[in-house]
Amino acid sequence: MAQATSPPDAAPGEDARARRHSTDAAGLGRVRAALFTAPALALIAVFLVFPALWVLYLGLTTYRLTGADAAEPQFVGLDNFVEALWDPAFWDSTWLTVEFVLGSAVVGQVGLGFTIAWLLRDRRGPLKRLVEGLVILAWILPSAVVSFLWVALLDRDSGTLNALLGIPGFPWLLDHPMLSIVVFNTWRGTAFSMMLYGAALGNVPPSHLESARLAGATGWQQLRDVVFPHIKGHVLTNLLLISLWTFNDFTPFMLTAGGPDGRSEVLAVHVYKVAVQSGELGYGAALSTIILLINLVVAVFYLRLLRSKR
Amino acid sequence: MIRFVLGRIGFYALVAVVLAFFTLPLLWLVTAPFTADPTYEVRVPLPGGGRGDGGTAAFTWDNFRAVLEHPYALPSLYNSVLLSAGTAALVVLLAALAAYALSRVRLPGRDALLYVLLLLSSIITGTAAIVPLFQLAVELDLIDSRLGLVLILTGGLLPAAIFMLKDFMDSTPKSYEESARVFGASPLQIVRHVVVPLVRPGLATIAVWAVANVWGNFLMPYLLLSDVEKQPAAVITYTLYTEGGQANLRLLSTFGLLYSVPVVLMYLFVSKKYGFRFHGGIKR
Amino acid sequence: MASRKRSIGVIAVVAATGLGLSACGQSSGGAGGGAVELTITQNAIAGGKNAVSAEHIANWVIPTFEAAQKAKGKDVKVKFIPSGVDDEQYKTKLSLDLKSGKGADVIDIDGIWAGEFAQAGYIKPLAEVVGAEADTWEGWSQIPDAVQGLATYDGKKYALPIGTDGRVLYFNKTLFQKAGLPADWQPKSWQEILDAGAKLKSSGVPVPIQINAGTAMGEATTMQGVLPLLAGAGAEIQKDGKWTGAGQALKDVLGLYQKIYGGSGLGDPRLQQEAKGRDKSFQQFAQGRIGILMEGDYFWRGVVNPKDGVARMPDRDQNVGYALIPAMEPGKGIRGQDFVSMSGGALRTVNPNSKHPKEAFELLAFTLSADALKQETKGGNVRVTPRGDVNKEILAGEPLLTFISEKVLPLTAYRPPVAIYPQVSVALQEATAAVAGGTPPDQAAADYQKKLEGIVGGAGNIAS
Amino acid sequence: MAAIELRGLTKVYPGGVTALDALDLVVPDGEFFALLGPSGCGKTTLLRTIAGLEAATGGAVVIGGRDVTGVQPGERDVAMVFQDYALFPHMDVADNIAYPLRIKKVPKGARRGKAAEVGARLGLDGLMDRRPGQLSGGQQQRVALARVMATQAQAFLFDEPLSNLDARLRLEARTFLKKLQRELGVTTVFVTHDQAEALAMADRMAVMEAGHIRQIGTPAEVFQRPANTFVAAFIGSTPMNLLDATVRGDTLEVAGCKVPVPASAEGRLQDGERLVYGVRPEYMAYSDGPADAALAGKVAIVENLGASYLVTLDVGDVAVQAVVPEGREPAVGSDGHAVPRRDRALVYRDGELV
Repeated sequence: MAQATSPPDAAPGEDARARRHSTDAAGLGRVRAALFTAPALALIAVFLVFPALWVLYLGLTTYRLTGADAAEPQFVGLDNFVEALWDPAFWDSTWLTVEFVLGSAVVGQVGLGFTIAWLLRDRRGPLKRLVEGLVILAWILPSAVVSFLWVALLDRDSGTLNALLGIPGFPWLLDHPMLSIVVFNTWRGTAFSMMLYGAALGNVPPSHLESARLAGATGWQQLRDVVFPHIKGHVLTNLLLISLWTFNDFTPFMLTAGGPDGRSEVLAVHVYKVAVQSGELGYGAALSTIILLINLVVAVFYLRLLRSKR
Repeated sequence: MIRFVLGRIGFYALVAVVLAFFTLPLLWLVTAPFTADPTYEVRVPLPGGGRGDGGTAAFTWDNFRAVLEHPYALPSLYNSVLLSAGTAALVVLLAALAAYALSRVRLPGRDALLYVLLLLSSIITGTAAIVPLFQLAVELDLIDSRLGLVLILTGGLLPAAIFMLKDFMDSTPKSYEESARVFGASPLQIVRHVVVPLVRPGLATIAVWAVANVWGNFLMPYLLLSDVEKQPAAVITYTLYTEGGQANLRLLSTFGLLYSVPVVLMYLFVSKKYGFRFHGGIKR
Repeated sequence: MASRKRSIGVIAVVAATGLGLSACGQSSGGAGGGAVELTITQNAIAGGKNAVSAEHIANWVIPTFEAAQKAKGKDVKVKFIPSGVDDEQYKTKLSLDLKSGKGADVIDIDGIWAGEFAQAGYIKPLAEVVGAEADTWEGWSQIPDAVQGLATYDGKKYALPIGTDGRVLYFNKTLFQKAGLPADWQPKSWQEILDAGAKLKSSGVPVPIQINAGTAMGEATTMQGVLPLLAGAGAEIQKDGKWTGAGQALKDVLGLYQKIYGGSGLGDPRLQQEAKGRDKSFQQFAQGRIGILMEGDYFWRGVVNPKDGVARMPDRDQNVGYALIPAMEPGKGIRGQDFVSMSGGALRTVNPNSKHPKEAFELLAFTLSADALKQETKGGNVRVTPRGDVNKEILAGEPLLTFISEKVLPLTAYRPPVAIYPQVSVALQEATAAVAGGTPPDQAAADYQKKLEGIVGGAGNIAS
Repeated sequence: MAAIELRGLTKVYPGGVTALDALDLVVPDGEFFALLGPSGCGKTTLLRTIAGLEAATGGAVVIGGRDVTGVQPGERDVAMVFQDYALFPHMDVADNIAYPLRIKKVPKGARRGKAAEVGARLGLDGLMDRRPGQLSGGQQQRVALARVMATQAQAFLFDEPLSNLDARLRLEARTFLKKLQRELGVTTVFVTHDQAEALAMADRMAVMEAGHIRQIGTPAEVFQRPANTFVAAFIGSTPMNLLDATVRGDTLEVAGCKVPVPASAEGRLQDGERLVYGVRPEYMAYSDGPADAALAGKVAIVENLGASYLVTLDVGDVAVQAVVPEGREPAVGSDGHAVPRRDRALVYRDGELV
């Protein structure tokens, strides 16, 4: 009987031909892949990386929009950073931003987005389309319009909310400015999380859920043991993007203008006030750099958290 | 059985709350433009309404007439369409090519690169970047040019678009492309015949996302386009104020409604035609 | 097959948009043979902010000026570049333009920006840009010295003033009558304002006094609040290069804020915190909920104007009274005055980057000629122009503006046109916000002093 | 004409995992050839390397006499059916079938005609304008086959072509596929992890383990004479009895019983040698009463296989299985005797067939 096991002396030498043979699905190969990415990277290099580096540099100067420092900005090294770190207003803004991101992005948008996706996961038909349509509407309407809608909703005297609750004169934006912008931003941004989780849940094999249910798992246990492992990658993408976006979201300015008395002055608004209203572009650039570093820490934290956790 | 009924009740209660939450703020937008003297109060526009305080107001088309007569309002919507369509087309095209290559071919350092670009994009979309971007546009002679604005906006949106699209493509099975490849299709044919149709919902979603972003962007168009005849609706919206900074609610509410209609139509079109999804997992 | 068509369609769309965009990108520029092309910009836009002046430029100034030039044998084309956004954004854009050697040939700026723009080199003395004719302009003789000062920095004229304004106390005569106060009320001290407020309060007026406070109102707090009061306490925010710190004058001002917002019920502290609080104060005044309101003449012209105001009062002329802002006590105001006010005003100048500075100045001077100003203020659009000759004529039927022009302007003061003023202004707003929120005036003043030192570069720049 | 020949084919993944270890294999023209093995054995990698979707690290792939090792997949003149069929969801059935022709720039009319012709042959007429999502699993599979047929390639490669079908359909499809291949006469290599499928369909097959081919042969050869204990254990719907044995003269001592040395090993064993004795349950004669050269023990389990029963005997402390025709199944707990067929019993020394 013929033995077909491989002869041990067959030389497995590197075949040169194999190298120019691309093994990705479409046979792109590295050269073509590089060509595919080149236009995007070129545009990003010119219109994103270059100005971003410029901002980093401006952060080291006293550059101002007007005045003598506009004509001849001084290089001051890390002075702006030191100033920011000693400025209580900066720290107040930072904590408010953390509150804003945790409240509206992580809890609000992720929580509500996932809840809606979960509720509607096996549904079809008009109800699903209606809910999804409204949620997405809140997301795509221009912010100039949306901010007016919310001012009208929360208005002290003639706002819809107070009329419904029967508490005319309740100043939401004054007494609960953070709550207001957190709820607002939840309303505004839930669509992204909802769509992402909707698609992700569609990829969880129903058999896994059924077997968990048969094993007597509670709803929460099903989520944790079956659903979460499947959608972990999506959770990471989602958290990264919405945290980044929320961190840099300027829209709260249009509701509260950072007020009252700076009690809703998140970092993006703080930077606007510094850079545009006061014209301190150097200091504003330094603040932007600090925000970048905070974002970096947040991103690394998410990556660690979701990579390590099984 | 009781549990089932309670579950149903709970489900509909939750859905009702969600619906109310997302509908409530929109009421003003659909009522105020039709009322004679809009305030922040939501009043039902009725012919002959507004005399008592029963939550009604006199119905009128006057606000729409005023917007139509406004010299820049309607042209600005056309400008918005040009800018957002141009940006969305460029973003989708470049991001799709890059995301596909990054998804299918292991280029060194691709993940780190994407994260870095994503972080940098947050700087560029912030207010502190106005000077570098403006100066850059001046140096490249792109001031007052729609093309320049489109390029700058595209640069800011591309990293997130690539990031999202790569995620989408990562979750698309590779066997379709391999199959086409075995049949002899070239990489470009594969992209055209197979990949683009397969990820079309993702492309459409990114396009909508890009349009929505550009549609609402005020600062960059305002700074980079000085010719009012090129300025988009976002800029015009901000001019509907008086000398002392009071909102002209008559114009604002009405223009806000008109300003919202195109994006809503686009969403409806896209969701009907392509489905509106952020993630792969091809339906068979 | 179907998909092929679709992808071709997509490519076609991309190509078309690309072409359209590049075509649009090239359409600017393109000078006609020999014609001088001028551009003029204002923060005004037809159908929006400051629509009347935008329309005046487009429909009268440009055709008339072009025709006049043609008559002189010159081919000049003028283009108006409207804007119409927040002043800060307009300023940002203008700064970026000027910094890059761009921008319209004739530009409008707020008087308060003159110093910082000059320091940055964005604008230059007119004599340098256009030559001697700038100093010999016929209009200068008609413009009061104080108003000329608005356009002057470091002793040099950088622009022509477009106009000025003044701040007064408005009051609701109907409410006053109910409270037993006279229709020709003119308080002589702060105490008299408070007394009137107390009477209004006991007659049931919800908000007896509205003097802007807090950061939400922005510059309106400083200009229609702190600075007129500070002037009444005998201090200017900056004098002879030194800034006013937490001296007695500021403490007095903050003390008045405390008397109004610190629980007396004379003012509504919450209103000061609202993002749109100033709009609301206008609405409430128009609705008869506010008794006394400190505002500029814009309030009369643009807010409660029965014709097209944002908070129309059909009975404005009968129902709205106005009075000079008193010093803290008679004689205690700046320059020993009994009454005080603050003024601002816009400037119009020639862009140093202009390719045709002479023609640009002609256009600039034309817009401020007596004819142009008379034309501009026709049809109910009356304001206080910089020219005495014009004011005499157009203000005749306008009691308030006559009052401003004749009674207020002689008393008034201006803000220092320097780059860090906006930051000082914010510090003042924060001090009033603190007091309205319950902080004792002395504490708020001390906090302000500390902040001021950081802004102006040490205690050495602060008057002790 | 289109034989497939692999010479020293090696595939090492970047991580250092060797998926194929210097394989040699010839599949003659027109043969229906199965690659069988447990998951992870390299069979799919081998198929993909033949297709060109994976680049060989070493060795050569020769198709129809042409060395195609460095050639792009599309130029190898092979066609492949994927496990998930990879039907393009955005094209209708006709377009899917005609896709290979579209690549070859066949005019639209001609390729629709060809698609209709092939579709009709596979019973797909009436479904030509449906989308894949609207088809049943069996229909999808036939579309995938039709698409492959439309290529007129020199060789077909099927990756687990039946695994996405339910059990009943799978049997039908098995027969159908075999018949189709016979009619077309195109060299076909298919991958499966199901030994029954391989036995049923293939002309010849290779059994793979960990990147090596452990045996090549016809299904009968592989079933009757597994070349090693791995193949012996892997092939067969009931696994072969593999029992420790010691040579005692011309008999073997297995679990305390004596059985004759199998015919194939006669004269090749040494007295006292320890070996593995292998016999399939199907090749056992079972009786209730004592028999010569039998493995005797107590009936532990009786399993119904339909027309027969699988009886597990406890012989000493080892379990021995035998297949018993229906009607003769013993009761659990009774004594049983299984007599291996001498011409079918095998002996393995160090895992290899003697």
